[in-house]
Amino acid sequence: MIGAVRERTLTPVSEADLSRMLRIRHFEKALLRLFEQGRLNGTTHTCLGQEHVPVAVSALLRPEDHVFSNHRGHGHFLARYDEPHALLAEITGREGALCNGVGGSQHIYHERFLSTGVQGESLPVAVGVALRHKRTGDGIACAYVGDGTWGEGSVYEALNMAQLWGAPLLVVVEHNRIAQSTPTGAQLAGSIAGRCAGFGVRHERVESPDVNVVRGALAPLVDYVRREKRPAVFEASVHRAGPHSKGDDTRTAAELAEAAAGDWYAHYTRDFPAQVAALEEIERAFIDAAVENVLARPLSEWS
Amino acid sequence: MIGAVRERTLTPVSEADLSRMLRIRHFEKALLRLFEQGRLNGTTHTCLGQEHVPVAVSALLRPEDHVFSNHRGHGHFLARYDEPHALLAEITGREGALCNGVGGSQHIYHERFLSTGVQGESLPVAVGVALRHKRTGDGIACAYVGDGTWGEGSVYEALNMAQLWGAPLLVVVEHNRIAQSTPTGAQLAGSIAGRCAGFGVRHERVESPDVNVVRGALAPLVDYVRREKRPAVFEASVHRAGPHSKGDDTRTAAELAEAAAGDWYAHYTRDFPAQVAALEEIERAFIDAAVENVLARPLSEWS
Amino acid sequence: MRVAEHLNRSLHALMENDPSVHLLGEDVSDPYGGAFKITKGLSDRFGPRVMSTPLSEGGIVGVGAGLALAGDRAIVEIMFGDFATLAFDQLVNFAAKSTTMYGRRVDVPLIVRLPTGGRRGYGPTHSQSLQKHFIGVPGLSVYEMSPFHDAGRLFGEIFASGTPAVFFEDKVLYTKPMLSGGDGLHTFEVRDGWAVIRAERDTEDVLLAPGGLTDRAVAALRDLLLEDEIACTLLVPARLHPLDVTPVADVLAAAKRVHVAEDGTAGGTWGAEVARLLHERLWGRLTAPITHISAPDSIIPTAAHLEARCTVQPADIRRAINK
Amino acid sequence: MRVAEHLNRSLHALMENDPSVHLLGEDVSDPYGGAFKITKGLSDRFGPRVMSTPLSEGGIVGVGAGLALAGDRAIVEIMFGDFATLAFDQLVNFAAKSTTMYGRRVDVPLIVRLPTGGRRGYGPTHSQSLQKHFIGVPGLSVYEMSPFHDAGRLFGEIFASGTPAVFFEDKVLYTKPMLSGGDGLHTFEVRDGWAVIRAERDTEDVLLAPGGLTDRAVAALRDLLLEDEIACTLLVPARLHPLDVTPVADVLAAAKRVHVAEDGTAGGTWGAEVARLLHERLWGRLTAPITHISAPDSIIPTAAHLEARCTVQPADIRRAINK
Ligand SMILES: Cc1ncc(C[n+]2csc(CCOP(=O)(O)OP(=O)(O)O)c2C)c(N)n1
Ligand SMILES: Cc1ncc(C[n+]2csc(CCOP(=O)(O)OP(=O)(O)O)c2C)c(N)n1
Ligand SMILES: [Mg+2]
Ligand SMILES: [Mg+2]
Repeated sequence: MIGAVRERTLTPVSEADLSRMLRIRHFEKALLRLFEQGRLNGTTHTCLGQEHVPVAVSALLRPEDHVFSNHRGHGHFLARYDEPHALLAEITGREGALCNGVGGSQHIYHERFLSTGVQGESLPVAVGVALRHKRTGDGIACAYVGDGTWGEGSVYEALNMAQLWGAPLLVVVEHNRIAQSTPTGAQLAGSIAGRCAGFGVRHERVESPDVNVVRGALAPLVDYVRREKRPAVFEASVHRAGPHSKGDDTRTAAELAEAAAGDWYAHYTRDFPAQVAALEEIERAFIDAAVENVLARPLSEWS
Repeated sequence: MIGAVRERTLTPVSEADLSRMLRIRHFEKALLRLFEQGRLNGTTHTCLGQEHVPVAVSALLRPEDHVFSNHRGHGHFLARYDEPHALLAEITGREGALCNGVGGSQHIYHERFLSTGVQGESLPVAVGVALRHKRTGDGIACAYVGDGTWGEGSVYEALNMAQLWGAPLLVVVEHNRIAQSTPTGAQLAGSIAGRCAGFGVRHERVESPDVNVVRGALAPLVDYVRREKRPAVFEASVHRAGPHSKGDDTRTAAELAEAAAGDWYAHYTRDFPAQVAALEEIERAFIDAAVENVLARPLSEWS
Repeated sequence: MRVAEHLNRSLHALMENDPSVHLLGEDVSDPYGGAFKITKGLSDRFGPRVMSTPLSEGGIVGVGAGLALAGDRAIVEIMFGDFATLAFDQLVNFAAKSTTMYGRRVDVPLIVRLPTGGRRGYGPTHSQSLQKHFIGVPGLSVYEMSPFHDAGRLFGEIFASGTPAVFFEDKVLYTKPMLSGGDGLHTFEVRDGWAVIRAERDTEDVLLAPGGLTDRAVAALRDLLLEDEIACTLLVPARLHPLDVTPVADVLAAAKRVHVAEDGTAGGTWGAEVARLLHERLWGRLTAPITHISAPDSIIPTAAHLEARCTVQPADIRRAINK
Repeated sequence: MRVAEHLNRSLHALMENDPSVHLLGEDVSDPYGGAFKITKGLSDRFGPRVMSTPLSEGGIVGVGAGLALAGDRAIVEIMFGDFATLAFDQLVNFAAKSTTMYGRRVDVPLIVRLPTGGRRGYGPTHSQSLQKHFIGVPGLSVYEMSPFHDAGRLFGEIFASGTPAVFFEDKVLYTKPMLSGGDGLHTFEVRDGWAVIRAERDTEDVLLAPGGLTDRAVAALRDLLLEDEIACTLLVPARLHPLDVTPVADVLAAAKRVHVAEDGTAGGTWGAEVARLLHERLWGRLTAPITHISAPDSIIPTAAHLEARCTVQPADIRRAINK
């Protein structure tokens, strides 16, 4: 599919979007580096390869909307709130942390963003939040989940209630073809599209590394959720370009190559090498400085 | 739809089937009567209006198959095991009870029949049992559930695993349009057929009070489950002709009339009045005698 | 007034006075009004603020937590407390944790009502008293309905605390009258979340028991007094956990023998936690280790004659105290 | 040998010797071999008897129970013990109850393995020690891995009992060596499901603690002996519930002060249940109420400096015993 000479396949990207995608990427890469250096404690799940999805999503959300995030949530957060210092402080337990270092990577509550580490648990909660939005205005609840999370029964209890009660709930599925080490084919029978149909819930799927294409496909769905006050599921096909958490990647070389090839970053560096290079320089430096800044801070306090 | 003069719509019924349907019916009616008379303790859920489904199902099962039943399980049991005395002894806590009176109406384990009162809980268990059958022979697991039980997440966890792993699991849905007091439209978004499709699970639906039609629709499905070692869902559209448990029916007169009209019993008495009358006499007397016999027994013992 | 009616009226008043209160559960809408009729009249009166739900115990507790997080107040009825097991994750890992795990206080005004207990012949999966399994979850309170306590006040107290709570309601208690004043033999005094039931001051025997045991505990007290000439004070806390015994410190200070009764099965009981608190507090003053009265370590059978053996009876309480 | 390796070898031997044993859990297959690598090599060796599952904690425990009911033996790994909350219904209302609620004994040879505990910076939903919530379920045993006990023997004992069990495995313990003999200061003796760790016979201080606390309990014992001149015997039971103290009756008979340590949070603890048993048994012989050492009543924060405050440290144990 990819020849030696190749047409540009991506649409032109705005500087804001590309910067943010690169900022998230370098944030994540910095984390993996810190882990390798033994300077970080606990665990983390980076969103390498998936950064464009939350960047596409966030532009369509309003400040009053609630976002529910999961274990792989740094991109979800940074795409919505440009506060990498605060997030890094949270992950490293430093002053200025979003949640005083208590929640860490997986448990963040900041303004209208909430994440937790138990897969599927947040969907019924998001239904409840969406029901309040329905009553009080035009807000919506947006919940990110992975493909593997569709194994959890709570997902279906939530879809059923959301559809029955007309909850303005947008579920964003980052379908990265794998759950930890288990390929989707081994953990998900049928399809996400089919499951949504079974509950009468509108579903769209997009398969593109292009942030504009993803956003373009999502926009009418967000509109539908907001105006019709109905749930919808948006499935973005993506590639997990990094390990599940840190260094626990047991995929074969071929699988890794496929994931690397599908990474939006590979596409953008090929189609817009100069733009990527210029912005990447800035973002790398910015994140490096943020790391230095945050790691020099005193430990967070919590009472 | 039902005129004054009306063609026969049912196929001829075997004496064995009709007897069993009537035996179950009179068993259930006897229970409600005993409750009214204050001679029964606790609660019960009768299968009035749904008797033909387990009678249709049971003829297709083999002794080695496992049946998982639910709260509304007397018909499931009696269609498979012609032991009304033992069941009644269980429900009334008398000598000769299936489970010494410990389990009661909702918790029965007898040979390869197991029921429990927590909706949806038995489906994953049935998957486990089916997986053993798959390994050891041609047995299958057959699990009865109601339409309302499709609200429980466990149903989807089970469907997913059953399909992924090729478990010979037959799910029989007695779709009686209601869950306790809640009409299906208020508790189930989309459809059961659609949900099964979403998991890649084969599904058939039958809408008939005719035991032969129900059995005929099910037979190829049982064959599929047994031979292909795959799960399947069989949905029988039925009418709950009685209350949810005892006297807790808040349906409107029109709804009750609709349920009564859909009852297989109404159809069979209309199409085969003489046959029904003759057999009914026998079954009523048989059950009456069983009631007298069992209620005269000493209380069950359990250590 | 029967406890069921009192609960029903309390819910009516709560929803009337606070439009942010929402109630959800299986079959809670009119005309059915819930399996135990506690929610009768609410949906007719408050419309969409009362929602009959699908069979999804985990899901509806999650929805309740979501409403609570977003600024509402939520009451979730789980038809039988036995099925709270299906919502254990939402309660333990979401609702309770959210109050503190984000590094600051987050209010989750959520009450999960749990009709509970045996003695009605409903069988092993519909008769349990699972209170003990909810004790000691950081950020979760455990309450139990009693005939002495105004349910509306308790609901108000829980919502005001911002801490989610499970609220156990004994199913037989529903059919009993609310109690106040006394019964001729004993006086009933309510103070700061406790009811004190006694025939005289400063008894050497003190019995602690949750509200669901009131009928049997008072019957035992009567027999003890009239037949065995033992005066025993009964203490009934509305909140089982965290347990604050300071309001009844005077009663406990006089005790020589303390007994704890509960409907749960033996092993890992609420009483063990009460004893942990009280052995420390009363060390050197008690003449015997704290007595534990509970159901045996057994499932609860269906048949009445078997069930009676596996549920706490007045005679069990009397015998334990009399020993 | 490290505990992780010992567990892994025990599973290999178990599956080798008993073809009815099946193992399932998320990501348990090779080459991944489970989040904590305890199941490495099993799927390569035993093929379809080892199954990587979807994310369905409730479901897979149900499948395990189904296999067990039908004649197999099943081991289910839940990736983090915190998620056992999602299987609470299957454990409490199905697997445990099925052993007795049908009026006769029904075997359910099922082991649910639960990697557990904090001190690894995984945060509030991945660090809990939920043992206490599983204590006192009729028909359910609670075990905890220790460096003294042969896991294979315990698995065999559970299967032979026919009673389903939750098997807690401290995640930090995985990285520690199996222990036997002694450490120069203390001797390690294993008898009938207990380990007895002591420097001398008949100590007045006795500490009970589950296996996951071994590292910290032994460190505390050392400091107590060397710095504070207090000899304390440590008792580590493999089965936390039901707890049978007869094999260590001699050690307890000598005690004047008993302490119980555990990783769970304060309130409704396993220790409260142990104290209930022991206060009765040792009444009049103890000079102080039984001491309880546990994590505080708090979620477990992520940042190391905060987490340390909310997990039990050797100094906490030493301080409590020294008081
Ligand atoms: C209830 C629950 N079960 C298991 C886990 C452990 N776990 C964390 S992420 C993960 C895989 C999730 O896969 P997916 O939903 O596809 O998200 P991805 O990691 O691919 O982004 C697992 C098993 C968890 N956090 N919560
Ligand atoms: C987990 C669980 N939730 C709630 C109940 C209480 N309950 C018993 S039957 C029932 C309705 C079930 O509806 P459906 O599945 O349609 O079966 P039907 O009663 O119509 O046969 C309810 C809510 C239960 N037994 N288990
Ligand atoms: Mg994935
Ligand atoms: Mg129904």
